[in-house]
Amino acid sequence: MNPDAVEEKQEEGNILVWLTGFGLLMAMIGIFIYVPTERTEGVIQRIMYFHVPCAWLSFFAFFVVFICSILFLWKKDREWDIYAHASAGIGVVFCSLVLITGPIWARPIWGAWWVWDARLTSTLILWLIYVAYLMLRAQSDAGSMRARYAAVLGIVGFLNIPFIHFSVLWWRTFHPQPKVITNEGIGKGMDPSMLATLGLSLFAFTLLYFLLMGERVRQEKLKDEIDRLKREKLYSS
Amino acid sequence: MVDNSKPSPSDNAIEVRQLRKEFGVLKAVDGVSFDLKHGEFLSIFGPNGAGKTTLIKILTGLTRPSSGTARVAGYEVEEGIPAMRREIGVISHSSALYADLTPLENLIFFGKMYGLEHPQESAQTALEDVGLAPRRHDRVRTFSRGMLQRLSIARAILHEPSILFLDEPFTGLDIHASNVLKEHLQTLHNKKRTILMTTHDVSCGLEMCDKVALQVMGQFAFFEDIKDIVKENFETLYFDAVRNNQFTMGIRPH
Amino acid sequence: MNLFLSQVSAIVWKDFVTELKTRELFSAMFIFALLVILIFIFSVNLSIVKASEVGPGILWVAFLFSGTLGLNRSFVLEKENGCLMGLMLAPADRTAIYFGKLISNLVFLSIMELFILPLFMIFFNIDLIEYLLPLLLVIFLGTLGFCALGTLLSSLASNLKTREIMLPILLYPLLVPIVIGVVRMTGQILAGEPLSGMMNWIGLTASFDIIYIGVSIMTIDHILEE
Amino acid sequence: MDNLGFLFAANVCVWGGIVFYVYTLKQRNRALEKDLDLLKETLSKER
Repeated sequence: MNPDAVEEKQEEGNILVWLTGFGLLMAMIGIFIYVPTERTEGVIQRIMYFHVPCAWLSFFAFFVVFICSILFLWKKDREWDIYAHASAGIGVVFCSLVLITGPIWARPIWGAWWVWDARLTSTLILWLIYVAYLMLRAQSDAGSMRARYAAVLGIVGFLNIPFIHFSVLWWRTFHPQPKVITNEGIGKGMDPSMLATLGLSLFAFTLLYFLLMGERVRQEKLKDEIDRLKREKLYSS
Repeated sequence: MVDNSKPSPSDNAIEVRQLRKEFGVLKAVDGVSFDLKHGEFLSIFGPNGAGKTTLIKILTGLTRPSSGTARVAGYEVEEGIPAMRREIGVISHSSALYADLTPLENLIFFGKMYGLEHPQESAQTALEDVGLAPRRHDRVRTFSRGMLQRLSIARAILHEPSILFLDEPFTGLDIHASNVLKEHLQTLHNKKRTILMTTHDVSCGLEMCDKVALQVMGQFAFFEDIKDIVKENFETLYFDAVRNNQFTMGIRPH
Repeated sequence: MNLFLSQVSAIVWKDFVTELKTRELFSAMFIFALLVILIFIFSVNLSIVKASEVGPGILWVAFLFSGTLGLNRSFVLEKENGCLMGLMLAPADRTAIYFGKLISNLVFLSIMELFILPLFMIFFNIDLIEYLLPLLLVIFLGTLGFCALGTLLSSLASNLKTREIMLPILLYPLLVPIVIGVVRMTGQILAGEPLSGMMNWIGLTASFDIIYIGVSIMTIDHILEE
Repeated sequence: MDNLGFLFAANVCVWGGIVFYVYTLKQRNRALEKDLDLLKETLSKER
């Protein structure tokens, strides 16, 4: 990589950092100052504005794992393997945040920390699948075997989501029905200010995802570079 | 089967062009090219981790190369077509035999996998060939290392392949067993089978072969006819390569 | 096509001959399933809970646990002496290896389940005879899904250092949908409901089976590669 | 209905979690970069 390209990349990175920071700040202002308090649930409902974006982000991250896994098996390019790995890690982090904020919301509203509600349960299973994915990666040595196995699991795991969804839904559900998309159309069930805040928050979190991806991918590439140099050193000495 | 019974576009049994196998930073095979004619015996030497096993795995269709081409018995290996596998036999340090089955059952099983017409009869003859017929009803688990290796030869040549790959076949064998193996290899060589063998054993490897190669860091440092080689010089070169584990392209032993 | 079938049957035949000689796999699976049922009986107070309510869950946990044992064992046999490499060198499609292992896993597990069912009937005082046909259908659907995914993942896990631990960790979260489905269906069957009342569950498990066999066919090439 | 405590806890978890994750990522990358520079230096000296 020539130095110019590096600098350019860093500049892009900086813009993304500022944009994300600004977006998150705006979202915070929206959540705590702008948006009115919901009538039935009270102030606790404000958790929703980052609970839902976290869930969206982790789901999006797992989708990226799925796509990158397919592309990896097709192209056999280490690049896709790095993306899948990075995305799975970020997805698990945000999935954990969903699993933490969910019970904090449920405690005052449902009166119990954990209820075997459909969406909470599916999130937990999803979390387990991708933790297993990361464990699989940690268990095997670097090389094409690890990448191929992880890719297969990335595909198998994502295809499981519809099955989890329906099985858990038919099993039982208590979760508040999605208010953003109802039968009447998008956004009918919510106050416009709430919708705007949620949208802003979703946007800021999506930016955050790309920011984190950049860092994670850079980390993997640095590790690769160090490995390469070490190998070179080993053979030349 | 005679080695040219199948129409082959060239008289080379194995053609390798700029073969590479890399993943990320790992380069197991790094631009290997060579030709091997039908009936020739190639010995590949090289320190551990030089990529000899990976080369064999690519040529036998067990793994895919990152770039470059390899033709084995006239087939492109990258396609991984089953027809190519019918032409090759592989012997490695692991026997690839089911420990709880008898030798006969093992060979019948592999005969069925290769689609032989009479797996039973072929298995019987193969067992007699390697002198294990008396023990055909014992479990493989009870066999000694030498017997296992003999059975593994029988398994590898059961379908009468025209090309044989041997991955460090002498590892862990006692003198008697390795002599038996050498005899078998000699017979196969006399029958004009193409043989590619990796080994650490210089005297064993140089004794029978027609071509000698030295693989270091994924590359062929050296690929010569046996006639052009002075054994002592090659030994020094080889031991140097192992000690330094260094790419020694350009150094000639003669 | 003919060769494909004969290769699949050769693998199944080989697994059966091995099993008839050693009798390791079946006895281990059977005893283990029995022990799981016993432990659950001791941990659940049957005088309070209705047997027909906890029974299906216990039955399936026993099947899954001992099935995992069987999957692990079946691929350890292939890894010993590098046999899997020998199989991969044969002029067989990778899917032939997958189907061979899938069928032998499926048959072993099914036989074990058939032996467990009468014991389950006795232990829980549930009359299974009148519901036998729908019950067998549900058990088949569940076992097929378990084996489809289990064969794929155990061939993957067999190359890991910690295969015995990793197989359940990889497999169980993915099996959750099918476990919920079959336990529900078994419960409903034992409660006397007809199969037509649970078409959604049957559809879910059947499509699970089909999709995962399909995915395995498409990805097994990448797993069975050195 | 005063659930401010819960709201506060949730916020601490989310923002704390994100900040911690970003921080460890940055830290790790910085350490790796340092390693890389060191390696490059020793390699160029040897040549």
